[in-house]
Amino acid sequence: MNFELLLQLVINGLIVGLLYGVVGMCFVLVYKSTQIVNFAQGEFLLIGAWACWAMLVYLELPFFLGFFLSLGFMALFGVAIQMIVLRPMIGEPIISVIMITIGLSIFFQALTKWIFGVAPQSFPRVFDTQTINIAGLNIELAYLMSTVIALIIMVGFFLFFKYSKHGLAMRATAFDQQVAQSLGISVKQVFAMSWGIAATVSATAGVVIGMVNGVSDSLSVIGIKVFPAVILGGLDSIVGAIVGGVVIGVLENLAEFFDSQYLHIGNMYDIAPFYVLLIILWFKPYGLFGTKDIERI
Amino acid sequence: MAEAAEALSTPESVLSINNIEVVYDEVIQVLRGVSIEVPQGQIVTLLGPNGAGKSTTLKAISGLLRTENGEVTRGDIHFQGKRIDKQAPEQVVRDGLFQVMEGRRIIEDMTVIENLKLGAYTRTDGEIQQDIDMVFSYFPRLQERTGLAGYLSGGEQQMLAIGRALMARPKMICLDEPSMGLSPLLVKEVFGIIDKINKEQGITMLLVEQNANYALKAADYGYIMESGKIVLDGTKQQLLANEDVKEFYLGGGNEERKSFKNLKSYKRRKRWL
Amino acid sequence: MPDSILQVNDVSLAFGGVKALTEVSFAVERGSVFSIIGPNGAGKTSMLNCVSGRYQPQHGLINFDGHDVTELKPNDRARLGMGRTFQNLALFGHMTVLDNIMVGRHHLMKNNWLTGPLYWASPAQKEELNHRREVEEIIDFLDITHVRKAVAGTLSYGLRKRVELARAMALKPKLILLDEPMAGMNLEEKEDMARYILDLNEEFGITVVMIEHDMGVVMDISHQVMVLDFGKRLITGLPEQVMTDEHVKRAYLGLEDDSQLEEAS
Amino acid sequence: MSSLSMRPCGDFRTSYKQDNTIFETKTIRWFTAVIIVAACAVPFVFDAYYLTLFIQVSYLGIAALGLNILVGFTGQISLGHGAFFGFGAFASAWLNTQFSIPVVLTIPLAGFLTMAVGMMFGMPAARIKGLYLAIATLAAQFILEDFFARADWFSGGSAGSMAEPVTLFGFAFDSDESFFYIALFALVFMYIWGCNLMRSRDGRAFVAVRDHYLSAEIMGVKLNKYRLLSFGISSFYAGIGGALYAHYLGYVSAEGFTLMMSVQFLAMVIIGGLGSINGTLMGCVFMVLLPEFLAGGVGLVKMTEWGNTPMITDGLAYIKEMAIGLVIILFLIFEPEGLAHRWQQVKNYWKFYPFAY
Amino acid sequence: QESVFVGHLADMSGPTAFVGKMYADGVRDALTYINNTGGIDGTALEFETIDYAYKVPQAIASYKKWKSRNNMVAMQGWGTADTEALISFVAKDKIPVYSASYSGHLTDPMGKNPKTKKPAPYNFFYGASYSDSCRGLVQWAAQDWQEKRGKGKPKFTHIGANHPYPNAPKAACAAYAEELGFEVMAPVVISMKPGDFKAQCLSLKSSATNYGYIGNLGGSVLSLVKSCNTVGTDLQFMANIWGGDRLIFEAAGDGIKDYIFPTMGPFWSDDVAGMALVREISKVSDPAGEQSRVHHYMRGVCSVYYMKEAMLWAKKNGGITGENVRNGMYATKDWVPAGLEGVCLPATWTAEDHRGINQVNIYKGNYNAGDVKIEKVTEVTLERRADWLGF
Ligand SMILES: Nc1ncnc2c1ncn2[C@@H]1O[C@H](COP(=O)(O)OP(=O)(O)OP(=O)(O)O)[C@@H](O)[C@H]1O
Ligand SMILES: Nc1ncnc2c1ncn2[C@@H]1O[C@H](COP(=O)(O)OP(=O)(O)OP(=O)(O)O)[C@@H](O)[C@H]1O
Ligand SMILES: [Mg+2]
Ligand SMILES: [Mg+2]
Repeated sequence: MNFELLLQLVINGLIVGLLYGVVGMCFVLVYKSTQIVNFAQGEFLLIGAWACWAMLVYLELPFFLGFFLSLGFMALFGVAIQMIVLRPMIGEPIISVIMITIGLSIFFQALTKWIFGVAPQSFPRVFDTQTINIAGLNIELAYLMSTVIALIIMVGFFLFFKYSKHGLAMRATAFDQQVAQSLGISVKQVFAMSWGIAATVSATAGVVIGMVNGVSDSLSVIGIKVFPAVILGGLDSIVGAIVGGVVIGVLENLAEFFDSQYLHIGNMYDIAPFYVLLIILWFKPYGLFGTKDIERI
Repeated sequence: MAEAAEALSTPESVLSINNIEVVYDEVIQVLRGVSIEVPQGQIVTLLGPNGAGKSTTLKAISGLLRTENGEVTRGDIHFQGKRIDKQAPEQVVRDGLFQVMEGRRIIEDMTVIENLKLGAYTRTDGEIQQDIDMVFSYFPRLQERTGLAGYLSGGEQQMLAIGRALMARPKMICLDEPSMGLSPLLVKEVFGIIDKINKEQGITMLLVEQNANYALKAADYGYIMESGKIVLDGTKQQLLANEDVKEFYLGGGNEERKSFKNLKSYKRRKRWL
Repeated sequence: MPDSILQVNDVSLAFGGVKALTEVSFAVERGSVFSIIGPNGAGKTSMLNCVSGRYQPQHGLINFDGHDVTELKPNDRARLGMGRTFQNLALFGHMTVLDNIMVGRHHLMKNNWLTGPLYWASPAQKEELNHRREVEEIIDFLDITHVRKAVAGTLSYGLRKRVELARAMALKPKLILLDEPMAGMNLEEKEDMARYILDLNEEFGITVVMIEHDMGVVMDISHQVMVLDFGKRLITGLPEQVMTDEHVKRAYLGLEDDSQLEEAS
Repeated sequence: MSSLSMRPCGDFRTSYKQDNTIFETKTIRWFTAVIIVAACAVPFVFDAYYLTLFIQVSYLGIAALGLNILVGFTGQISLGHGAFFGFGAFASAWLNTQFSIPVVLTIPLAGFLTMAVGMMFGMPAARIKGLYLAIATLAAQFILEDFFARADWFSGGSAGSMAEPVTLFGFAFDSDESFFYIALFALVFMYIWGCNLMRSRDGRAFVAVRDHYLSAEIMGVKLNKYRLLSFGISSFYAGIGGALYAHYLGYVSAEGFTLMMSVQFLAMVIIGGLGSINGTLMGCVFMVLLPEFLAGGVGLVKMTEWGNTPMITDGLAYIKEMAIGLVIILFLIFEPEGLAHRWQQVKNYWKFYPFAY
Repeated sequence: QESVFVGHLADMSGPTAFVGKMYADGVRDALTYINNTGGIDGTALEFETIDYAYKVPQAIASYKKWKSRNNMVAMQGWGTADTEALISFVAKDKIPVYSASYSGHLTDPMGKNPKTKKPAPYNFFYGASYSDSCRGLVQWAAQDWQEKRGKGKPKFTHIGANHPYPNAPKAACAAYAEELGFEVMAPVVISMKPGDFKAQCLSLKSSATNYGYIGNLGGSVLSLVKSCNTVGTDLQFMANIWGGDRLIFEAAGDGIKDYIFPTMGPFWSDDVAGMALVREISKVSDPAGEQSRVHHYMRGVCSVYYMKEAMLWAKKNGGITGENVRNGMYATKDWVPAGLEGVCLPATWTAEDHRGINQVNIYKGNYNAGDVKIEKVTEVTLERRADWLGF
C-alpha cells in the first residue's frame, strides 16, 4: 500500500473538506433560520469571488481592501436578494421557495457568464509564497488561511444560535413563521440577517477557492458538493456542517486512492461520497448531528 | 347591540373593532360586520359556537390574517387610538398587543426556557429571569420539563403558551381558548391567573372561550358571535341573566342542569339569526 | 369475569428520564364507555398511544379483542378494529372532509394502484361507490354534510374534531379511542358530541375509551373511570366512586368550593 | 383540491357516481373530448416544429405527472427524476436491441424496470424524511448518471445507444407526424391513470401520508409500503416518459439526464401546482414553451438598434437563460401556488360572477 | 435556386463554450462573408445560429425544426454527443453535417469496420479525428522518450471526463500506445467543469505517468495544470485539439510549461496565402480588425468553405440538395477551398472513407511572464490504416 500517497490524499481531503464545511455552514444558517434550502448557495460563492476579483483587477485595489469591500458588497447583495425575491415568499410553501432559489441560481449563473465570460480568470498573486509543504504535500496558503477562518466562523455561529436572542428568533422563524410573527419577531428582519450573513461568509469561501483554482462559473458546483456534506452532518447543525464537510473531503480523496491504486473504475472521486452518504443516512436518518423531528401526536 | 357598542365607545376603550368584514382566499367571507370594544383594564370575552369566526377576529386584530391568505376587506381596528388593521403582526406586538394563538403553537424544537425567552423577544429590560421565575411559580410543572417543548403533554403546552404571553408584559392580551385541554384544577388556576394579572398588572384582555361559565365570571363584558356576526352583547350581569345564554352556553336554564346522558337526539337549537 | 375487549397489563413507558407510565393495568369491558382522567401530563395520551401502537411500551402487555397486539404496528391494529382521534388534531389538512373520512376505509378496501386506475374496467368503481355510501351515512350521522367538500385544514377547530371522529368511525372499529373529544367546544356542541358518543356506543355497539377533562361529561356518560397521576394508576371505578375519592379531588379536581361540580356528583 | 365545489347552479348530482367523476361538469367533459379530438388533428395543421413541441410536452409531461405523484401527493421531494427518466430511456432501448422485444412492449417494460430501480433508491424513504430524503435522491441522480456513462452493456457507455422507432403491425412510427399519435395516446392514458389513481384508495393513501403520516398509519395505512410505492409509481411514469423520448429521438445519450433535467421536472410540478394533475400539464407546457418564446423575444431584441451592439448580441444566450431564471422567479412570486391555483381562482371568480364572493 | 438554408448549431453558453464561441464565430463570419460576396454562385446561404448549450434534445429539436420549416440542405454542427445522436437522422434525411466533433466514429460512411457502431454516410468534419490526432501525439511521445533516453517503458495515461467527447479516442489511442511500447495506465477521470484536481494529480504523480493525454477542454484543463503544478507532478501533458490555444496559455499564466497540443492549420500570425481571406472574413464581426483569432476560428472557416465548394459543385451538377452536396465532397482529391491555401490542409473524402485529413501539426507552448511562446515541434502524417477507419 502506498502510504505516502494515502497520507497526502487524506491531508488534502481535510483541507478541502474544511472549505466545504464553511460553505455548508452558510447553508445551515439559512436553513436554520428560514427552512429554505438554498440552491443558489454556489452562486453566492461565485458572485463573491467575481466581486473580489473585479475589485482587484479592474479597480486595482490592494487585496485586503478589495476583499473586505467585496464582503460588504455581498452582505448588501444577500439582503437585497432577500428583500426583492424572498420577502414576497414569506409564508408560501417551502418548496416554491426552494424553486425560487433554483431560479436565482439559473439567473446569476447566466449573468456572471455574460459579464465575466466563460473563461476562468486567475486572481493576482496575493502572498509571496503561494504554497507550503506539509508531509510532502504542497498546500496553498489560501486554503490554510481558510481553515482558521472556518473555525472562527464556526464558533461564532454556534454561540450565536445557542445564546443570542436573534439566534433564538431565527430558530423560531424557521419552525413556524406565523407563531414567530405573533411573538413580535420580524420575519423580514430575520430573513434579511441570515441571508446577509450567508452571502458574506460564502463570498469568503468563494474568494479562497478562486485564489486557488481561478474564478469561473464552476465555482457554483461547490454549492452542489456541499449538499452531501450538510446532510451528512445534519441539516441544522453548525458543527455537523464542518464535520460533514471534512468527511466528504476525506472520502473523495480516499475514493481516489482506492480507485487509482486498486479498483480502476474511474470517477470514484466524484461518486463515492454519494454512496457513503446513502449508507450513512440509512443508519442515521438525520445525519451525524442533526436533531430528530418531533413526532408526537 | 348598536346602542351598547355606542355606550362603550368612550375614549377609554383600548381596542375598538369597527364593523369589520374578513374574507379568506379572496372568496370565502367569514366575518360580516363585527364591532367590538375593549375598555382599558377590563376583560372582555367573546363566545360563540365552532366556526363562528372568533379566532378569525383575533387574527384580524393581530394582523396574522394575512399569513393565512385572509384579508380585512371593510371596517377598521384601532388599538390605543392607532389604526392597526393594516399593520404587520410584529408591529402590533411591539405596540403592546399580544395574542395567544389557538392550539398552543409553541416552538416544539426548543426547550421550555427558550420558549419563554422568545415571549420576551420585544422586551429590552433585564428582568427576564424574574419573569421566568414568575411563570414557573404559576405553573410549577413546567420547571421540571427540561427536554424539548414538543414532548410536553397537551396541557403542559397550553401552560407554556400562556406563560409565554406573560413574558411579553403586554398592555393587552388576546387569549384564544386558554383553558382548552386543561384539567379542571388548572382551568380554575388559569382563570385565577387571568384575573390576577388583570387586576395586578392592569393588563386588558380579550378572551375567546368555550368555557362560558368561567369566562363570563372572569369578564366584565361579553359578546356572543354566530356565523360571523355579533348576535348579543352585554355586561356580565346582563349575559348571566339572559335565558338563552343560560340554556345554550352555561347549561341548565331555569331547571336543573340536564345530564348529558339524557339528551334527546333531537334538541332545540337556538340561533339568533 | 366480564368480557373485556381491551386488557392492559403492567404497561410501563419512559422517555429518557421521564416516566410517562408506570405499571398501569386496566381492562375495558366490551360495549362500555371507559374514561381516563388525570392532571395534565399524567400520561393519558401516552397510554392511548401505547394502545394504538404509536409508542412501544418498554414493559407490559396489551391484549385487544383476543389478540396480543403489544408488538403490532399501528396499521395492523387499525385492521383489527381500533380507531382513534387525537388531542392535537391530526387531520389530513389538504384533503377534503370526504377524502379524510374515506382514508378511514382504507383497510376495508381492496383496489390498489393497478386496479384503482383502471377504475371503470375493474371492480374499483363499484367498491369506491359502496364505501362512499357508507361514509355518507357517517357524515349524516355526525351532521357535517355541509362541509363534506371543504378542505379539512380550513375548518374551525370544533368541526375538525367532529371530522376526526367521523374518520375514526369509518374504520368500522370495535374500539374507539377518543383523546379529549370535547376540548374547545361550547356547551351546546359538547352536548352534540356527547350524543354522538352515546349513539355510537349504544347503536353501533362500539366500545369507547375516552380522555376528557370535562367532569360533567365524564360523570354522565362513562361506565368506568380510571384516574392517572404521574404515570401511575390512582384508582379505577364507577364515576361516583372516583369523584368522591380524596386523592382525586386534591390532585385533579380541586373542587372544594365549586358548586357546579358538586351538584354534578 | 378546491374548498368549494365548482358547479353551475342547476347541475345537481343524483348519485355518488356522478359526484365522483373526473370531469366536474358536462361542459368540461365535452370540452375535454373536443380537446382530444382537436389534438388528433394537430399533425395535419401544424408543421413539424410545433409537433416536436407537442411531443416534448407529452413525454416530459408524463414524467412530470409521475413526479407530482411523488412530490405533490406523497410529499417527498425528489431530485433524481431526470436520472429515472434516463433510465427508462436506456432500458427501453436496451430491451429492444438486446432481446429483440418489440418497442411497443419495451416501453411499458421499461416503465416497470424503472419502477424497480426507483423503489430501490426509494428504500431509504422508509427511514429518511424531508430534505434528507431529497438529498438521498440527489445521490441517486449522480449514481445513475455515473452508471449510464459506465455501463457499456446497458447504455452503450458514454457513447450512448440507438433506439429503434416504434413499430406496430409493420408500420414504423418514425416521423413526427406518426409518432405524435403514440405520444398523445400515452399521455392521455397516463393522465387518466393518474386521475383515477388519485380518486381511488391508494391515491388517497398517498395524500394522507403526505399530510400526516403518523395519523395515516394509525388509520390503517401501511406507511413504508406507500412511501416506497409512490417512488415506484413516480419512477414508472418517468420510465414511460423516458422510453418515449428514446424512441422518438432514436438515440439516447448518457449526457442528457442531468440534475438540471431533474430540476426542470420539479419546476414543471411546482409551477403547475403541487398536487394537481392538470396543473402538472400546464406547468409542463409552460416550461417547454418558455425557451421558445424567449428565443422569439431574443430574436426581436436583435432587430432593434440598441440590441444590435456586440455586448447584447454576444450575450443573447445568457440573456435568454437569465430570462428563464427570472420568469421562474417572477412567476413564483406572483403565483406561488402554481397555475392550477390561479386556474381555480379564475373559475371561482366566474362562479360567483358578478358578485365578488 | 435563389437561396438554400444551412443550420448552425453552436455552444456559446454551455460547458464547451470556452472554444465553442470561437469556432461558432468562424462559422458565422464565413457564412455571412460568402453571402456578402455573392453567395454560392448567386445562391444566397440562409442560415440560423442556435446556441443549444450542448444539450442533445435541443439540438435534435432544432434540427427537426430546420428540416421541416426551412428545408435545410446542410448543417454546421458542433458537439460529439449531438452529432452522434443525429447520425441516423441525417443519413435518412440526406443532409450532410459538418461537425466540430472529430470523433473517429464519424469517419466510416459504410460501416466497414466491425468496431463502427453505425455507418455515418452524411457526416463530415474538417480535421484529423480525435483518434488520429491522439495517435499523432503518441507517436511524438515515443520519439520524445527515445530522445530523452528514458529508462524502461514510458507510461501513458488518458485524462478526461467520462463523456463522449473526451472518451472518443480513449480506446483507439490506448491500443496504439500499447503498439508503440507504452505502458497504458488506468485512465484518470476529471470532470469537464474546472475544480480542484489535486487528488487526481497526486495519483498521477504516484503512478509516475510520463505522458498524459488531456481529453477535456477549457477551464478544467487549466485546473488540472494548476493542481498538478501545486502537487509537483512530472508529466508531459498532451492536449487534444480543443485543449490547446493561446487563450489557455493566457488564462493559465505562469503555471504552464512545455504544453503539447495539436493543430490542423496555421495561427493568426502565420504568413500563409489564405490568411488574407481569413482576415477579410474576420472583419465581418470585427470591422476594426483588432482581434486575433485562435486556430479554432480558422477551422470553423475551413468547415464552411469545404461545404461551400461542395455546394458549388452541386449547383453545377443538378442543384444544391443534401445528396449532391455530399457527392460534391467526393468530387476532388487532396483539395483546399479556393482562397484558403495554407489555411486549410489538403483533404480527401471518399464514399468509403471520411477521414478528410490525416496530418497533425504538433506544437509546444510556454508562458513566460506575460509572454506566450508557441513553437512547432513536429508534423505527423498518419497512415490510413483500414483498422483505424471509424475507430
Ligand atoms: N385559512 C382559512 N381559509 C379559509 N377559511 C377559513 C380559514 N380559517 C378559517 N376559515 C373559516 O372561517 C370560519 C371561522 O373560523 P374560526 O377559526 O375563526 O372559527 P372559531 O370561531 O374560532 O371556531 P372554533 O371555536 O371552532 O375555534 C370557519 O368556517 C372556517 O372554515
Ligand atoms: N415522545 C415523548 N418524548 C418525551 N416525553 C414525552 C413524550 N410523550 C410524552 N412525554 C411526556 O410524558 C408525560 C405524559 O404525557 P401525556 O401526553 O401522556 O400527558 P397527558 O396525560 O395526555 O396530559 P394532557 O392532559 O395535558 O394532554 C408528559 O410529561 C410528557 O412531557
Ligand atoms: Mg377558534
Ligand atoms: Mg393528552
